[in-house]
Amino acid sequence: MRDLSVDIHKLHLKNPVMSASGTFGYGPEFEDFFDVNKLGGILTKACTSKNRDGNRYPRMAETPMGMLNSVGLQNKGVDYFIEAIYPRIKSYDTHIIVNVSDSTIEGYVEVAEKLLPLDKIGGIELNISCPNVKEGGMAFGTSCPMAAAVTKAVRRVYPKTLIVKLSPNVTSIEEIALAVEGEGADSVSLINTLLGMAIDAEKRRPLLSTITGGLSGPAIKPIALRMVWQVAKTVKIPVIGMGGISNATDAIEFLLAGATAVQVGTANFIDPSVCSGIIDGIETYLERHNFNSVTEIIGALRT
Amino acid sequence: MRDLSVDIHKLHLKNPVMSASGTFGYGPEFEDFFDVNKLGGILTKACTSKNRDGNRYPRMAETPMGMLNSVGLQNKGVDYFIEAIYPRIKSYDTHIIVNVSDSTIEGYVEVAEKLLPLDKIGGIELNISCPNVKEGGMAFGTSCPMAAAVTKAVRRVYPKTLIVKLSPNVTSIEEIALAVEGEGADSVSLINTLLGMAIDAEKRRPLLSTITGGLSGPAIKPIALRMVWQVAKTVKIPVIGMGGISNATDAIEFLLAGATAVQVGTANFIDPSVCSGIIDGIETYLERHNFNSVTEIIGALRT
Amino acid sequence: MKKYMQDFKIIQNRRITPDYFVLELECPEILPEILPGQFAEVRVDHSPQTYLRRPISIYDVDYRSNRLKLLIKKVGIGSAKLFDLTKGLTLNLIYPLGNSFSLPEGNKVLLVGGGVGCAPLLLLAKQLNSKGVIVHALIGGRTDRDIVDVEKFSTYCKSVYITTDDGSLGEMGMVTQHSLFADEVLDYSKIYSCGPDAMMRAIARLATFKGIDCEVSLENLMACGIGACLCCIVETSEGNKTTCVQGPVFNIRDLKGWS
Amino acid sequence: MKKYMQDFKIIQNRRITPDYFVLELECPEILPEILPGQFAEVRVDHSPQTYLRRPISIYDVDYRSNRLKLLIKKVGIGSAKLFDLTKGLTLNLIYPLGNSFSLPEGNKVLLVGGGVGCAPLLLLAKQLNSKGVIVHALIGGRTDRDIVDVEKFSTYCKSVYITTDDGSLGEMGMVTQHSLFADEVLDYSKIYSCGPDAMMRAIARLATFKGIDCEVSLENLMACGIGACLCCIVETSEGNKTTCVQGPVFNIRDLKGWS
Ligand SMILES: Cc1cc2nc3c(=O)[nH]c(=O)nc-3n(C[C@H](O)[C@H](O)[C@H](O)COP(=O)(O)OP(=O)(O)OC[C@H]3O[C@@H](n4cnc5c(N)ncnc54)[C@H](O)[C@@H]3O)c2cc1C
Ligand SMILES: Cc1cc2nc3c(=O)[nH]c(=O)nc-3n(C[C@H](O)[C@H](O)[C@H](O)COP(=O)(O)OP(=O)(O)OC[C@H]3O[C@@H](n4cnc5c(N)ncnc54)[C@H](O)[C@@H]3O)c2cc1C
Ligand SMILES: Cc1cc2nc3c(=O)[nH]c(=O)nc-3n(C[C@H](O)[C@H](O)[C@H](O)COP(=O)(O)O)c2cc1C
Ligand SMILES: Cc1cc2nc3c(=O)[nH]c(=O)nc-3n(C[C@H](O)[C@H](O)[C@H](O)COP(=O)(O)O)c2cc1C
Ligand code: FES
Ligand code: FES
Repeated sequence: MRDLSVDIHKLHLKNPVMSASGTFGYGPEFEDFFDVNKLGGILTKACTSKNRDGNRYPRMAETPMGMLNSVGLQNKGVDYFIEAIYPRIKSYDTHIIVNVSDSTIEGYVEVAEKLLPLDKIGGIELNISCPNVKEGGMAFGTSCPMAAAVTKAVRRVYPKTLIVKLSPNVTSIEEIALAVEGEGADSVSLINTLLGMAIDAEKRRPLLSTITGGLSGPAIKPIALRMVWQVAKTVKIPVIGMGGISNATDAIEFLLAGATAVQVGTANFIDPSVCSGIIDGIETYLERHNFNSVTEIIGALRT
Repeated sequence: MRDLSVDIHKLHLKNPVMSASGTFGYGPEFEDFFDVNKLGGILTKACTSKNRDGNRYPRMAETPMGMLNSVGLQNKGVDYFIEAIYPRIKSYDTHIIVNVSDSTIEGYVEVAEKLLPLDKIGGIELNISCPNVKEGGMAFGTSCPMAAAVTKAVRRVYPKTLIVKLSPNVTSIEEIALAVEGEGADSVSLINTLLGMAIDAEKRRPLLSTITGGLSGPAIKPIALRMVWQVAKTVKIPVIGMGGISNATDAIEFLLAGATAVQVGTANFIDPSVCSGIIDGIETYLERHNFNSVTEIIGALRT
Repeated sequence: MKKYMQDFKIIQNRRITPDYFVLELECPEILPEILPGQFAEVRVDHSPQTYLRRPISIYDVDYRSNRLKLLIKKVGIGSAKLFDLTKGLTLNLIYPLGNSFSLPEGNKVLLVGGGVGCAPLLLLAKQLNSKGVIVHALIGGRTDRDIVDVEKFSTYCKSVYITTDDGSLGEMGMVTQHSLFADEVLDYSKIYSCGPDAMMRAIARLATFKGIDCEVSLENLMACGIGACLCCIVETSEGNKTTCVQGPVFNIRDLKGWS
Repeated sequence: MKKYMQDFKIIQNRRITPDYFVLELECPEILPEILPGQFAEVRVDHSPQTYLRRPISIYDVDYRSNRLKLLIKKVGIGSAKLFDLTKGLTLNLIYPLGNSFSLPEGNKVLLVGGGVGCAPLLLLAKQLNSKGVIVHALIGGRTDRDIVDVEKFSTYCKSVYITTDDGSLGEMGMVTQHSLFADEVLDYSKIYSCGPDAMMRAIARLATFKGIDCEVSLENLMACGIGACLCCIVETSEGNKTTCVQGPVFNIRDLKGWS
């Protein structure tokens, strides 16, 4: 038995593998495939201040080793989350981190404040990087002042673990990371999806109702890995890495690049038990390479 | 016979398909596989003011449906190009566009001035987006003032067709496009490679000598297509699209998104005759959909 | 219902026409109960262009041999890869997914299938027939090559009507143009339909007009198939619903703009 | 030399050990001349993880039957896919690529191959033997399972020496530790080597020390194989050269840091 546990600020995770927001529902969807309590943590689907229908169908398109989505934060709002969803998942023996989104700073603050009293919710992930909403979303994550402002506002009301999820659609992700670290973020997670587009050449129409959408999956892994490496060198707070992780080797690459923990997104669609295999694979790797603890490989890339 | 010809400023291309810089040598490498005179144009490997060795081996890594490279502008310099390479290719019956790179504005200007007298070279493509060199390169392409400055300086000395090749590693590629258009660029081409990274988990080392490199191939197509669509809506000059194009359908998607012509890069490595098939495929598409000329489908996406 | 992810063994790939084929698959364990209308998410291996699984209805089930069948039409890269599969290989399925058709009030129903949309209707015909419901089937296709396995339907249906766009089999025209609809009053207590979107909408209009209860099985694009991604949604009177978990079967009265 | 891109038919996949196999391929047209040391860029289909082609040496050629052979070792995803190929399928090659070994001054030479690095040496042995050169071969591997097809080499070589790291076949140790190198003076006019980088460098040092001319065949990572990408470069006394066009065979005196 190797020690797989890692700490993201005050959250002690039993292992560094979490499910990514928007790709894992709230957990129950995956119970038939593995014991979700095995996870280091579960990131919920985005939670906003009000009910949101999301974008019109069609909302997804397949691309070479990846997919585009333009779901657009569909959820029933924070009150519904607290009333109807939280009771069903609060007994999980793993951390539940709520992914918080909105179009306005006030909205973010409102959601954070309402989530604060929930015992089981030890932290939130501020999604300032959703490319699929007209207002807010990615706009917060692509400008340093705006990223700083939303972080600051939420920090003021939210004393528990505050993770800020960064957008890759920027010239310098390090600068955004520094901006949110400067306003008191406890951790940054990256990357959200890359803005992309797909076209049906025969019909001469976009494949998504929103024309553009967010690209995820193995295709984006090299970009995600580069950004995690850049940000991990730059900030002092722990970095949570994601983007295309599909197996233990991928996850280990992110840890080596400097991520303290990882999230698995699109790969859950191809193999709903993939996270379980990734956790086991990391342990096997530690054994094979004679490491006692996963923390020994974090940032251990020899450059 | 449909009319496949398009115009990029003063260059009349017999069809919209060109080979991308750095993936096609100077043309002769592909003569065994198809008649390269069939191409709309050939973009040469980057040409710099002085000889450059490029980066150390290893310079490439395979990624899901793509590859990373960190060749880093290896070439023997503009004088060698003029003396040794130009004579071998100047009889081609297709446009030869030289991809011009350097670390300083003076360097760009020097190369442009030296290429100007060459009859066969009707235009140059300013590469302000190479992610694989320490100085200059991408730095010019990720800041509006620098992109504007290098364009302005070269424009002053270079009256023939001036294409500026944009970097995708930016928050707003439209702004950079507008900046270079404002300084008199005749066309913009996009995208260059996305900055990425790959790691050998077993050895705990980066796979590239330079740690990071440029991502190309089908994996990046959705991002490239989105950027071409954004830029084509924004500027008035013709847009040349590229990024992951591997067949006629891909090329047509870029044309529909607003590109006047396309370039094919990494796909040449998998099938050195791919450009020939793409040209034929575009013609078949025009026939099937009853278009007389390829210009009818440029920007014809129904949104 | 518990969902499973399992490697099935391919027992047979029966190619019916150049485009339609039936994969017969054997479960490595005891097959769980599968309801009419449910589907599987099929992993298409060895293909760089098919990263996501493909949703395919469960066409037939044999609990004694632990086998199930998929009826598939070659329409793109994924289905073409499946077409090439041969006996002895394995196929990974996540199943059984989705809801199922509900039982009718009365005891005479009509199933309307278009092309490969017939796939989920066979199990339904079987179930209804076993419950004593009189089942009629109307199958439409572009040509006779899109009308497959009619004998199977005949086993459980009192009559099988056929239309083809070109008249190469059955009546010429679209399903909604079939002469059976000419009758002023139709005594079906329910119509069940699966096929191209335009066809199902036409059937839905017809059912609404004739005042007949109607369920359709939607074929929305899916990424996960298990309710996790919210890509497959359809607008209903109660807001967006997932086609993969809350569907694929919907009563047209609940679908926005369908009745 | 003109290069071709062609679909070859797989005549046989001879699995020698659990890791080594020989693909025998038939050319659809008349096979062009292929020189010892040349290679092919092999397209690995049906795999999302192998976007690029794989460079593989041409192991043997039979012009009468228009067939060639590739000796391959399973080391990763691409070679594992090739391992699974069966008779009757096709394999797309771009070939013949690269330069070739040059003829020796004298008439006695030593070939040193490590593991699958033997692949390009068989054609060389054949060629030199046909020209009356006396060829000795020294083949090294980790275990006896890495020493394959020795009989083939015996056909064209006066003697075939073997070393294995674990002593399971031939002398125990690395190739450079073989007793033949114990002789103060070696009368080989040239050493040709292909194998792992470390092994070739050790052989290069030994050859330099003994004053023997030496050529090595490098296995640099390649993207295009035809001189277009400049990914496969090696530092030489005349600057960077491409391994795919200006190599893979280099004289060690031209390689920076090799002699
Ligand atoms: C619940 C459900 C049950 C289904 N049952 C069956 C079945 O039993 N048999 C069967 O053959 N097919 C069935 N389908 C449709 C099947 O999933 C698609 O035909 C298949 O995914 C196409 O994959 P492909 O890779 O061959 O096509 P692609 O190469 O992905 O696409 C080819 C063309 O088909 C279109 N297409 C792809 N998927 C769909 C879709 N879901 N609906 C409409 N058009 C689509 C694309 O837009 C494109 O024009 C079902 C779909 C759903 C959602
Ligand atoms: C000119 C030339 C001739 C060659 N001839 C042969 C031959 O005849 N038979 C044969 O079996 N192999 C030969 N190789 C090596 C062969 O190309 C690689 O083993 C193959 O590409 C590995 O592909 P893969 O997908 O199986 O491995 P991958 O999954 O891509 O990689 C598996 C492991 O092998 C390593 N690896 C991959 N490629 C190389 C390489 N070129 N050199 C060293 N390590 C590598 C990777 O770093 C990784 O650790 C030759 C290479 C060159 C350049
Ligand atoms: C269908 C889908 C829905 C998503 N929804 C959200 C979301 O609500 N909030 C969020 O922060 N990220 C969302 N994401 C982004 C993922 O959490 C993750 O950042 C991204 O997909 C990259 O990781 P991957 O390549 O492993 O999927 C979504 C991704 C997908 C594919
Ligand atoms: C090996 C390699 C070398 C390249 N060299 C250059 C270069 O010298 N100058 C340049 O502007 N772009 C260069 N590029 C970028 C391509 O021209 C192209 O912009 C990019 O690869 C995206 O297109 P693709 O996906 O079709 O390859 C290079 C790309 C590759 C793969
Ligand atoms: S396909 Fe993912 S929710 Fe339905
Ligand atoms: S592999 Fe491209 S130049 Fe050698």
